[in-house]
Amino acid sequence: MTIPKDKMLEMLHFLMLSRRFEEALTDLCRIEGKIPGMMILCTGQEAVGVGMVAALRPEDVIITNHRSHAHLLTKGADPKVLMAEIYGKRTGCNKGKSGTLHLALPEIGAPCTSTVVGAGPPIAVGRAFAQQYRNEPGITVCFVGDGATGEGSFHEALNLASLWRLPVIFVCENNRYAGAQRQEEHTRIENIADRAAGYRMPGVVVDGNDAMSVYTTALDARARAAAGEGPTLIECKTYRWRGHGESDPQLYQPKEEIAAWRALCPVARMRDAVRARGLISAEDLKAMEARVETLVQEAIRFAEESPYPEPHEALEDVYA
Amino acid sequence: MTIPKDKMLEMLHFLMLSRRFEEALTDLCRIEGKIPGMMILCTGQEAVGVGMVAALRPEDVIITNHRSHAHLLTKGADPKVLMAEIYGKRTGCNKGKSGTLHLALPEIGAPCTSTVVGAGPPIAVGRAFAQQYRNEPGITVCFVGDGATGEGSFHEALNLASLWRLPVIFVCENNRYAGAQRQEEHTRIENIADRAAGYRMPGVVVDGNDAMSVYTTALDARARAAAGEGPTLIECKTYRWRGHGESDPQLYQPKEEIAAWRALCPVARMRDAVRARGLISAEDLKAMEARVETLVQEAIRFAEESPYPEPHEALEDVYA
Amino acid sequence: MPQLTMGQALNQALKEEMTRDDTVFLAGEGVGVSIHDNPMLPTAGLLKDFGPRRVRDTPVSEAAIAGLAVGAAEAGLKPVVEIMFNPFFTLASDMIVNHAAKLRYLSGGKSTFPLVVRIKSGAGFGAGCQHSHNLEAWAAHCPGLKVIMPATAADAKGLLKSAIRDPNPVVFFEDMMLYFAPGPVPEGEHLVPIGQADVKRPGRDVTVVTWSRMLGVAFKAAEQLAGEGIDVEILDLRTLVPLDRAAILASVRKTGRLVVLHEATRTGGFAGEVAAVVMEQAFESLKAPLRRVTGPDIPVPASPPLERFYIPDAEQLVKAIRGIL
Amino acid sequence: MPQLTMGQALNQALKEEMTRDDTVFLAGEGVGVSIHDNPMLPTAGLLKDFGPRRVRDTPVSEAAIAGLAVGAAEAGLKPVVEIMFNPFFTLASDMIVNHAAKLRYLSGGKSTFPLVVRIKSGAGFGAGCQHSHNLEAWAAHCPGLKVIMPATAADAKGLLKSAIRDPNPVVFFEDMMLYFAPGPVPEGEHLVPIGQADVKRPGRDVTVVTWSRMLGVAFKAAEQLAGEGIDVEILDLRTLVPLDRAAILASVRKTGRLVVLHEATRTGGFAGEVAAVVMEQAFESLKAPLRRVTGPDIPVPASPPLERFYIPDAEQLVKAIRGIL
Ligand SMILES: Cc1ncc(C[n+]2csc(CCOP(=O)(O)OP(=O)(O)O)c2C)c(N)n1
Ligand SMILES: Cc1ncc(C[n+]2csc(CCOP(=O)(O)OP(=O)(O)O)c2C)c(N)n1
Ligand SMILES: [Mg+2]
Ligand SMILES: [Mg+2]
Repeated sequence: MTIPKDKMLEMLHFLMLSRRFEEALTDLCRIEGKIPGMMILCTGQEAVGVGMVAALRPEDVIITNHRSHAHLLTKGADPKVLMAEIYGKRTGCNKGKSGTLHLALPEIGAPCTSTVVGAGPPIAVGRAFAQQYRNEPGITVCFVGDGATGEGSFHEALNLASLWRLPVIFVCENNRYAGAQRQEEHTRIENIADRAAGYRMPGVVVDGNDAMSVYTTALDARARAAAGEGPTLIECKTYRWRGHGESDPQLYQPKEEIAAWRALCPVARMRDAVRARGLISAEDLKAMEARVETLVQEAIRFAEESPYPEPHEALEDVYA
Repeated sequence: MTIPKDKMLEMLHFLMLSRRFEEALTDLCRIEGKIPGMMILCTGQEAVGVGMVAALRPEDVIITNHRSHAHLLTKGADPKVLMAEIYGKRTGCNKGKSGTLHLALPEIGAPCTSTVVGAGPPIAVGRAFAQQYRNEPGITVCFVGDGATGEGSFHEALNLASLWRLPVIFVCENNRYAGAQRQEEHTRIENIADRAAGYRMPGVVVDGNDAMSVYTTALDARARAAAGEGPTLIECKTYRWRGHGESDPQLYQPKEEIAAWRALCPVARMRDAVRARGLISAEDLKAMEARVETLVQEAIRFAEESPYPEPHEALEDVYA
Repeated sequence: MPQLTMGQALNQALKEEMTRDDTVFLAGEGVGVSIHDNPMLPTAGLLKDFGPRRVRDTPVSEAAIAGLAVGAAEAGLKPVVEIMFNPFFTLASDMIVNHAAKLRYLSGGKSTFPLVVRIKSGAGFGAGCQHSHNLEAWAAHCPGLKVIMPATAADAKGLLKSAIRDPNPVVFFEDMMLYFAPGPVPEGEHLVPIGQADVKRPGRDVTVVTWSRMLGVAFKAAEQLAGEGIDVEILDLRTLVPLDRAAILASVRKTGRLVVLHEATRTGGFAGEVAAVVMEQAFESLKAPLRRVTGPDIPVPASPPLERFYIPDAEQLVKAIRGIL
Repeated sequence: MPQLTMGQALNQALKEEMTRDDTVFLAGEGVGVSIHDNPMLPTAGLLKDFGPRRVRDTPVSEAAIAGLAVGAAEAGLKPVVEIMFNPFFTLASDMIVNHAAKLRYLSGGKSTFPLVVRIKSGAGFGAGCQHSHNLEAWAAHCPGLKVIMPATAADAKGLLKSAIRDPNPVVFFEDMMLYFAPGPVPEGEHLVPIGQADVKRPGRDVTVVTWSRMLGVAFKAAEQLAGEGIDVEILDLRTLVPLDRAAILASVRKTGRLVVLHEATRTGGFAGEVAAVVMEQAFESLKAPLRRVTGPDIPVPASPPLERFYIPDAEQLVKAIRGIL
């Protein structure tokens, strides 16, 4: 399948945006007191979120996890409100209550980011159930890590989703590590996608550093889901360039392994593909880069200039 | 493989004992106030427990569930202390604290009967871990129903057991129902054993009404476990003749289905096999039946004549 | 007024709300096809009435059941899910406590989670501690949840209807022994507001604060003591969160004496919260020490005499009351 | 006496007990190979010292981790397992509450479950409510469990060693902010008995009952008030179950005034238990109403000013104490 030019450029944009957004975060969180809490980045794995979400429609919903930036940006999150939330500012998408770990943007179909590993799938089942119940055209996509597939909730959710043929796609972003545990230290199977058979669900393995492959695979799964044929488990093989979080010195990740995967950069790969197909001029590419840079800088400025919430605002929003 | 005569007779004995023990319970729990709580029977599925446990050694451990009578009797439980516990008497194996649902007999290697569906597997993992840790010759067997395989704990336990190559056998006693839900109403897969592949574990399907097949399959799995080759998932296809519990009017179980499975009676099947192979005379069979009857009647008498615990004994045994 | 058991009253509430609002659906293990054939049970007959779209039997997967509710509620449906026995709240607790209760807050108030988790509770049927373990105090210690535990058939109906209409996650504990206890139940639109305690028996001498099945024990003790001229006020909390502090304080200010009665085990039970509220805000009115009458700090045992020993009874309550008069 | 942080003290306790007893093993997510390279953390270096037989990294599977402990403990091993953050207690709670706590009882006293579940707790690191949610009150409301929550490095060491040697399941809450707080720690065989509270500061005028990280807040307030001639007694519970009622009562009988201070949210928090015990048994000694200083009834927010607002501080405590003098 040939991916239309617009889609290719859209994906390139979001790959670059995610990358730059996170590079900025890497720098910012080195500055004492600037960014509270943990800083968990998807640098190197952006093609999974970008390719997946690029295949979705506005009515589709994503349920994401602690490594959410590429997912959310591609779904249409305003970098400003994301950045402000990450800063803990009142103008953040959640008024400073969630921070970077639970960014929630129901307005763009990203209502739930849970940092409880494995919690996404049951919630995604509920979200997809609502779509089926009301006969809505949308579907739900749930992102989990490789480690998350060890949680019982993953299993319960896949079983139920398959049983009820819910319009949901489970995307396993296999970056080879769950915390400091390598995949072979948390499970004996090689392909997480093989678990799908245990639920009579299709399981697909895809190159998670190739946004185009992810995109076309996602389109197929989306079509199945929307047609009432039920869920799909897509495993995207990728790699976490950085530590689990920014405070992780990565002592357990072999240097050569990191280097090998850096050579497979998903952003460069897309850029090269776009260039090779002549979809963008060198000039336009520059302009795109500049646009991305502006977005990131504006986001930072917005976050910097925004006020913190007043302490007593902590008491709001518990009950409706 | 030819099963030795002694083993055949042993299995026949336990099949008959389990059946008669439970037939007595069926009658007893019709008498108002005699047996407290729920009455959950394995009538019709005895070959699973009997065949499986007959393949074990004294040092092996079983972790069972709410449908435990055949498992425990075959492992060597004294029918008297079981019956007394079911009655809620002080002389019961757990002083009346557990009742029929949580019969615990660590002295025969049956330390834990959990009635929380799916709770057995993680505990079995721990028990098997201890065997591996101390380099003991024993292995652990964990019984679960088909419905239990829908619980997240089942998944977590199988993953961990396989990862650490623990000496454990997971036995799925697939009686086609989880409560009132038929198998196809709780999962889309046909063979629960197929889930084993999701953990890189062998999965085997066996005729659960044939104690001999269960026995030989169990021997193989036991050998693997004991040799350090890791866990096996064995699915035994069988059927629950009675309701989920004795108060269940079985409205959702088609009458023809029950009749068809009754025709496959595991006790009769073994009796016929033993007779056909000339392993027992008609007279000796009669004597065996009489022995079983005596055991059951003695158990009932013991339970009837035993005192209830004193109320304040409820306060004992919380802390060590 | 018609007499219904609490199970029938709950059934009526479900039926009425499902009829009123197509977004209400039920899910749980056996909420449709059941191993019971008993019209007294809350979900009896609903599959027949509303069909399999609205009444969903599930696999034995408590985390998925609760997660289903969380996700569907965010989407604007009104899930009413069932946890078969209170101890299995544990298995659903991540979804309820870390998600249903917190996701609204984490969204900065953008999302709501209008779901109800019905939890079958209570001891008394001989099944032991893996089926009987009252954990309402756990739910009450979790901001973001509302917690209801009714004692009468009418309150059960009125509160369940309110719970289903509430925009917040509600944990609704139902005592299974009460399913078979009859009482007058108003027909049709009967709503009991969440967060209002109810003086079930006005009295002068001592306040008994209680909820759920223990209300019957309180009445029994009160009747006995009435014969001796002791006038017991019984306050049925009905809702633990939000707690009707005003009602508790008003009663204690009147009587000057407080006994808290609950079936759950003592240490860390919700009686402590009631005690603390009174000690903070009605200290000067107190004429005597607090008494708690609760289950002892043991798992619920199976054998009948042991289980009876576990469950608080009128005799204990009478003794406790006498001790502070 | 050597100065160690609480993290180092816990590390020493683990090391000593593992050296002493081959049946002690550790399991959990990252207890061996970790994303942290910080010698202040309790499990730092233990994989190197004891090897992969004794120090077991696990998949992200809290139920399996806790189940592993239950099964291994029954077999006579002494598992020390870790739950990475307190909110994930939910995921392990069926194994801990329905099994570790109950199986001994269900066996009629035949089996023991000598296991320790270490749970990393507390707010203050900006990660929000899915990482910070103190649930010690849940564990305390579960007969069969012992519940420990130390405040100092020395107590942490002495109590963890006692917990590992205890034949019962122990839930051991560790405040992560305290991992980096230093204090004098006795070398070698230092055992603190489970179930003994500790008067950390004797005083005359008011009793502050507290535990874990809030001890520091109590000291700060006490120092400030000392300047005004107000003499605060600080009682560090250390163990919630079994609760040292005698120590609480002795202190309140002396001072006549009680403030309970904890970081967990207010409603249903363990302060209620302390209040109830005092109101039951030291009623006549009380000269003033109870005050509770606790986290408010909200999830822990992420943003720094909001999180600071959540965590109780000395100012609030001072105000509460002044209010009852
Ligand atoms: C239930 C739960 N357990 C543990 C953690 C701590 N934790 C956060 S991320 C993580 C590793 C998850 O690995 P994976 O699912 O592969 O996602 P990745 O971080 O690699 O994207 C762990 C253990 C958590 N957040 N939730
Ligand atoms: C966690 C949990 N959920 C629900 C129940 C109620 N329950 C008891 S047995 C059962 C069905 C289990 O089905 P299966 O595993 O197939 O075992 P079977 O009863 O058929 O032997 C259910 C739902 C329970 N005991 N534990
Ligand atoms: Mg990963
Ligand atoms: Mg079954």
